Amino acid sequence: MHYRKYLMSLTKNEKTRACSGRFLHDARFRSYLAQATVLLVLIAALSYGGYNVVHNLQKAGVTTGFAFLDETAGFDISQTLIAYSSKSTYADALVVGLLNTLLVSALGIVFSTVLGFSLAVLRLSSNWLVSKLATTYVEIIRNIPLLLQILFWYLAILAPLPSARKALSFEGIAYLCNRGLQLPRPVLDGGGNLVALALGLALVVSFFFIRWNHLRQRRTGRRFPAVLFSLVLIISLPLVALACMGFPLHWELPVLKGFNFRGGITVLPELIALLLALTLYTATFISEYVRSGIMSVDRGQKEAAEALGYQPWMIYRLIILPQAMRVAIPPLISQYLTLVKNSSLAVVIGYPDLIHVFAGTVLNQSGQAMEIIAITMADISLLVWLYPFS
Amino acid sequence: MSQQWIPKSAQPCPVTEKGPLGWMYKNLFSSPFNTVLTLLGVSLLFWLITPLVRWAIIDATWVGTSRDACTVLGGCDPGACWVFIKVRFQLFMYGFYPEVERWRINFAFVLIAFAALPHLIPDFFAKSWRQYLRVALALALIAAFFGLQPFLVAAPFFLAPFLLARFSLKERVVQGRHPILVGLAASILVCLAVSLSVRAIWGDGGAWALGLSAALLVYPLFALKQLSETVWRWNLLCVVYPLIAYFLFVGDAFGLVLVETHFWGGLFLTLVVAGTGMATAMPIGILLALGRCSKMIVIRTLCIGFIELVRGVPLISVLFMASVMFPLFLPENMSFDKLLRALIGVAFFYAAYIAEVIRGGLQAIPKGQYEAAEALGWTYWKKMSVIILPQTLRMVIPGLANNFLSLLKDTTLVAVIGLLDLLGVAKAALADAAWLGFTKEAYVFAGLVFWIFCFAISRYSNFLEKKYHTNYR
Amino acid sequence: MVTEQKEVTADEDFIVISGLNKWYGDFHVLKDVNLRVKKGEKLVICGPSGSGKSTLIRCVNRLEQHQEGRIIINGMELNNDVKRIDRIRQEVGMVFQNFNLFPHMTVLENLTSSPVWIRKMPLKEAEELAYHYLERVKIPELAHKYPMQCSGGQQQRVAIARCLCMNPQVMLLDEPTSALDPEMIKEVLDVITDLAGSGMTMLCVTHEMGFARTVADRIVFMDQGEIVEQNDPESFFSNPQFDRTKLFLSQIISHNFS
Amino acid sequence: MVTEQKEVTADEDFIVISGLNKWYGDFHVLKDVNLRVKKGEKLVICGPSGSGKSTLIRCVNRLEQHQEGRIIINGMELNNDVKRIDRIRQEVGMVFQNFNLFPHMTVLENLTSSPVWIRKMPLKEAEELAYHYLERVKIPELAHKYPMQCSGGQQQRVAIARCLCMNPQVMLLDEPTSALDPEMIKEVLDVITDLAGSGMTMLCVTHEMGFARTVADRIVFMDQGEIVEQNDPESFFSNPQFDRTKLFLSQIISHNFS
Amino acid sequence: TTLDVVKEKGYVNAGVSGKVIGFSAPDSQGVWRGMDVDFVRAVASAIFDDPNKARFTPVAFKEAFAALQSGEIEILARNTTWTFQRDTKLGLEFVGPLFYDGQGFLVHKDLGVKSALELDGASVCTQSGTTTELNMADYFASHGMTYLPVVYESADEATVIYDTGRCDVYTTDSSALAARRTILSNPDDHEILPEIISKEPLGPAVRQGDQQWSDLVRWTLFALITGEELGITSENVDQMLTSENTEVKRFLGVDSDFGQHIGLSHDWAYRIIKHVGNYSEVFERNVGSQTALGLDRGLNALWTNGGLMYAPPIR
Ligand SMILES: Nc1ncnc2c1ncn2[C@@H]1O[C@H](COP(=O)(O)OP(=O)(O)OP(=O)(O)O)[C@@H](O)[C@H]1O
Ligand SMILES: Nc1ncnc2c1ncn2[C@@H]1O[C@H](COP(=O)(O)OP(=O)(O)OP(=O)(O)O)[C@@H](O)[C@H]1O
Ligand SMILES: [Mg+2]
Ligand SMILES: [Mg+2]
Repeated sequence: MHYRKYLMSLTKNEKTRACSGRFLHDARFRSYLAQATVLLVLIAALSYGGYNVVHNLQKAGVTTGFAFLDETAGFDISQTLIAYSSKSTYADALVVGLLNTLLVSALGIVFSTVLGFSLAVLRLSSNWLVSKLATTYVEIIRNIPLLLQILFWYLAILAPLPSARKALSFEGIAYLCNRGLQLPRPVLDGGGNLVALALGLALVVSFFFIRWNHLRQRRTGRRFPAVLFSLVLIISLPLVALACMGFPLHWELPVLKGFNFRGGITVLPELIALLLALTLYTATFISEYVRSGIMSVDRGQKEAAEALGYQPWMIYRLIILPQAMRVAIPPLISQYLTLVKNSSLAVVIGYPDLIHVFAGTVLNQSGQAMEIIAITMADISLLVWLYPFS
Repeated sequence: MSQQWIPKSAQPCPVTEKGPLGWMYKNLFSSPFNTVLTLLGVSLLFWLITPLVRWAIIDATWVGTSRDACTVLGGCDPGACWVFIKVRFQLFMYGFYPEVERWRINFAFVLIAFAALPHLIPDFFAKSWRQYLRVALALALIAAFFGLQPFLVAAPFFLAPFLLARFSLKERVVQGRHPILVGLAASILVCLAVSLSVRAIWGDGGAWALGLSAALLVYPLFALKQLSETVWRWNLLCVVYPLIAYFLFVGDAFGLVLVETHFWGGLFLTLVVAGTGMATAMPIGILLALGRCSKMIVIRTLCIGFIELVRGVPLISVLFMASVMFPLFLPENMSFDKLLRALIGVAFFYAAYIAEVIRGGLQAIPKGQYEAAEALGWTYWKKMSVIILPQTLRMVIPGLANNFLSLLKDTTLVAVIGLLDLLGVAKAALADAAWLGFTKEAYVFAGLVFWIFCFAISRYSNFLEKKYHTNYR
Repeated sequence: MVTEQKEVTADEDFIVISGLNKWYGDFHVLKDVNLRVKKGEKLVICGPSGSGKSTLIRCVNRLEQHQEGRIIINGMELNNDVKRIDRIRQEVGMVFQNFNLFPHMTVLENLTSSPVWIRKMPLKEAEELAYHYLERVKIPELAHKYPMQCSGGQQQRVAIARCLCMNPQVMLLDEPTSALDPEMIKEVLDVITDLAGSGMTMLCVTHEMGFARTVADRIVFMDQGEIVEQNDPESFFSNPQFDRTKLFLSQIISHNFS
Repeated sequence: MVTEQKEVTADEDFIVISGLNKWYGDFHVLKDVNLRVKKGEKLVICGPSGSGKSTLIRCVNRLEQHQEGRIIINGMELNNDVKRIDRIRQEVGMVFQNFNLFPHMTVLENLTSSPVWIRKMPLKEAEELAYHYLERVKIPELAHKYPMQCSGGQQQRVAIARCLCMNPQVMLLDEPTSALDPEMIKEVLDVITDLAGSGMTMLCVTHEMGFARTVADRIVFMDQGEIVEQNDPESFFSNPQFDRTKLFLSQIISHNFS
Repeated sequence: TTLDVVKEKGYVNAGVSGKVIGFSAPDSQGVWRGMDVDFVRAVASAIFDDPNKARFTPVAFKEAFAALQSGEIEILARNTTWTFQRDTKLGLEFVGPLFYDGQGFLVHKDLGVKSALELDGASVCTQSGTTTELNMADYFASHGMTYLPVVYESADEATVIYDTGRCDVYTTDSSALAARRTILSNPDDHEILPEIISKEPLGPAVRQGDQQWSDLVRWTLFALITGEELGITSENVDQMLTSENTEVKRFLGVDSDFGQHIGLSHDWAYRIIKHVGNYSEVFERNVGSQTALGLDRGLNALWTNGGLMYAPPIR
């Protein structure tokens, strides 16, 4: 018996292959041959190209390097998630751009996924109007260059907003104007650790709570609005912690000083427009991928689920979508990657993303085209590869 | 005592839809929620469309030839200034293509439009009189608008399938064991013979190209098993047409003036890039997808590597590489056209995306389909091309459409290689000192043109989807 | 259970089908079908291939929409009211001719997911139930395999078990024994007759005349979309009324004893 | 036909299976199977569900790779030689338990595509052939429907016709009558025995003992991946050698006459 | 050498920005217009005696160096600011300033700002140009002011969005400010501040390492200026051939052959003036007071008129 298992673990058909006389027709030999050929051709092409590159670069006398990253940038950026000023280095500018891209693309992916999946389901809805509305939406948005849509939303958002001096005031706490949404910023005077601790605790608790709820649902069939509960928890626990310390917290309110608001947090209109355009646009693509996935699921599956008495949403959630994903996942991932890359269109409306800041301004300043393009491409690939794994 | 059983005769199906009112009730107002939705939708449309119509049509300026037509008239409530578009309409369409040569572009597009129709809607043209009508119409149009010489080119092009079909082969010409090799050898010989003799008689211009076309016509004679009208039509469309189009666009042969790609632009360029991109990315994408699902580890790894690499970089960087970095990879003094490099870049870039779409579809084909085909004795390539891929492609039509639409819109990025497509021309127009300040018009126009083409593609994909969907599910 | 909203009080008739007509495009599949099934009755539908048997029972489950006629189940008419269809479907189980198992779930999940999600049964209980039925159909060891890894007969048994796990009031069985060997048919038969004893109503399409004879309270013979004849098994086999039925039966007899 | 390159001369044995072992993961499906089939012989394989019948005939077609043992068909051993596998497959037709029709082709295209693409038969001829077989299985009117629009039994008949259109030397049938009504079984039986007369070798998995009895030259009984007993039908039914076989047969008898 | 390559190709290929008013943009007939464009035409005239043997390829600044290096273009004429780093670090060689510019500010009148020094805390719109962002940062930092930069890709978007009130200030090269102002929805609500905050000598550049070619391009620029100094225009250049002025004679190559030192014929300067005109003509044609930009000569006047335009003697 052990011998059998051993044999079994060997690659298949070790024995029978030995009997084969004709080499050329052997499946494995053939595949080795084909693969070896391809590999050889590839290596040859690469080394030829490589040789040429070296040769050409030598001739042109070009030398390259990344030392410029430590030089002072000398320009400012409108949205910085880390501390940055015109005295920071190019490397800092790179990080700022990277974080901005990360922010907009992460939000975009989340929103467009939700919207895209809903659109796909709506388009397949039996309600004529709903499905036609969804179709119309897809047909309009999908077919106009994203660049123009970004511009459109940017202008559409800016147009009705008042200027800074006439900003819409929300009780003097928050303001809305064409400089963006001005929000108060919480500043802790002390006890930050405790609040952070409370927040962390709330997060952990809600994580386990949601899992527990899931298990319980499987166990007892009963469900509990766990997400809502954890939201409440996450908000209230830090508040309680603060209350215990007698609110050692003050809000830095945005105030109009001179031309603009100072203090507080500013949500740039560029960010909003870019996010809006990216989300609306990408959602149409996602919805089409998901729709083709849904339609590829054998009709019998839906029938079986219906016959068992599943509700429509359960049919989608439990039966159809899991199977549709086989078809949809590869192109969906491509689409997320495209979203990240598309966020570079931010340049037209002045949102300081990676491409804008680094492959734009920094390149203009330093002129190190090759290095900068290389770094940018590497960064984008990195970003793009982070998403599927997270 | 058994009774005779007589089956009832079949009745026709009752008609359930009763008039437009019934339809509206059923589809728009069947429930309060639906009614609210309908009303909301209608008012939304109204709210969106009215100002647009006012700006674009009612208040717009249509006549005039200079900037003053718009500024003088539009005192306080300016509508769109379509004069701006009108005076540079040609530029938007053809870019910097020399004016006297523009008929070549029109001619090529008329050719492709009429030649591709039967492939796009085969059901409609299944009846042969419609085929004849199509050809007659095309030739009449060409004779009327382009004159004799183009007509002389178009006539054989359109008539060839009919004529050649008469001599179509039922059997292979050469009954050898390696039809493909024999076919290749024969075509090379023919190519050499034709081009050398043309060179001897008329001189250099277009000799090699004529030889090439002759070879391409000869090849199927040897390689294909049967030749029918369809085979000829595909051959003309995929082999002969590109050649014709190439000579029309580029020239430098048959008495046509050379127009370098440097002068291409506008919608013309957009369509050329998008068209060749789609036509080439699709087969490469299919191969990549098959490679990615292959059992051979090296090929699979290579395909995965390529696809992931391409998906990780922006198209603009690919074009940048293709246009400025690529020469570094070639030996000195060797270079080829920048547009061609960009086209190759676009094709491979989108091939990777299309490969992913197709891979998704391949994953959903039940194992039983492969097994059934194998059990019937189908070999790998036949199995893939006749059984598996048709099912896959039908399944992923929306995804393919997605990619084609992206590709069409991404042609804008050829700006990287210094060419101005439709949007590029529109942007450049904004810097014309004589016509400052018509940003909206330029963008709206470009957006509209893009939208029309994209919409056509997306409707067509919908049509295909329905056509193949209702058939079996 | 579905008790409110009785529209038509049809004595004890649990399923009432009257004047049912159905077309696929121009093809008239079901012609004026009238059928009444009492609660707890076991009905076997037989007939030549393509005669519309599957279509008929699919209509009962609203998997196909009929164009004319009425179908009333437990006093509720099948119409476009989605809520009602949902409720009816929970009580009407179905075993498909080609099984339609969920390929992305293991056998056990196939069996438990519906009780858990729809009947809100605790998972433990559902699993116990599932194992119970798996044992009844003799495949407890397959619980953690995927459907695609099971043989044809095994899949069919999973499909039957899946349906039973929902403990429906009516079962629609579309050739539930086609992939089973005679031994297994007997097992399944036992399971089903057990349930039959517990008052479950059953509509069963089958080609197994032996099976039909054992199970049925009544046999319905269909051809070309019509009900030709219906009778209790004894009379049906020994004394068919129509020549069509006779012809059909003669083939079985000659075939079985050849 | 496949005549050259005979490696093993096995008298008239058309298919020789010796010492065949196959595992799915850790699961030992086929245990030391030995089987010889003569040219023109009709072999019926029966046995309880899950006993490895399908797997066995799928191995003959190289749809599954075996891990140990040899399979020799018409003197050619099944191994990794792709060309040879292709040639063998062209001569070995198969009807699947779940049909596996090509959903994107009409019934007619399902039938003609293989002769046209593989056998290089002119389309006209292939269509004539297809219609011939469609008439034999009584569904000429379905030629232009798609498989999904056919009833279960109709699909099964299409599958059989598709296999016949390739005019193979060996046919592997995996429960070819599971979805058919008794009438139709007879028709199909006729078609198959017709072919049988013309010297076609047949391996048929079936649960229809009547069918088995009529068709078979020899019956092979499998259980748990092993061949328990093989015998000619008369002796098999009247005088089984093993307890296991007896038990199995007793179920049929009791079931058929219940 | 580059000149040989150009002669063999039969045209000069220049990288232009492609969308800067008055410097390079195609007009409604698809003909390129602008100062940069005319300069390239001057080079083509000098070499081929035909201004139409010039080609224009729009390039972004980031591609410019690579394009020059790979031989894609021979001249970079995209009103690039001549700075130390660019000249020394990037393998570019600037041949001289074709246009002296400086960065200025455009503001909404209702802000009541009269000087750039009052702009503390303002939002500033600009396009990612050649050096605009840096100048802005320097200016605000050196005056101890803060600001919020909003940087767009192109001037058109920047203008349109400045118009919506997104920014208090719009800054760019002052040559363009006036023209930009005219296309705002209400030009009178805006004003240009007096400050010019930077030096922007805009000029063509060539690849480093080919002395003959850079000489040729540089002296083409000087020829334009010299033409104006000598009062030679495209109209009177033929009469000037018979002029007695030795300087004119030398310039037009009547009795000298300076062209040979840069690989050209003796009448290279004549060709330039004949086909393109002198600097003043180029200026007036593209950005002068009769055009939409409506600039006066200012710094770009001849040194004799108080400007900076000064050409070394041709002798
Ligand atoms: N979707 C469809 N479109 C068109 N015709 C269909 C469709 N489904 C079934 N049919 C036709 O309707 C008829 C009845 O089909 P049905 O599946 O009800 O037969 P059945 O009695 O179950 O036969 P079997 O015993 O073979 O399963 C058949 O002739 C079939 O071809
Ligand atoms: N892909 C697979 N992976 C793992 N186990 C499998 C797989 N396919 C089949 N099996 C197992 O192998 C055994 C034999 O399967 P097979 O399909 O040959 O049975 P069978 O004799 O045809 O039964 P039936 O009459 O029910 O069709 C079964 O127990 C099945 O569970
Ligand atoms: Mg059926
Ligand atoms: Mg089986």
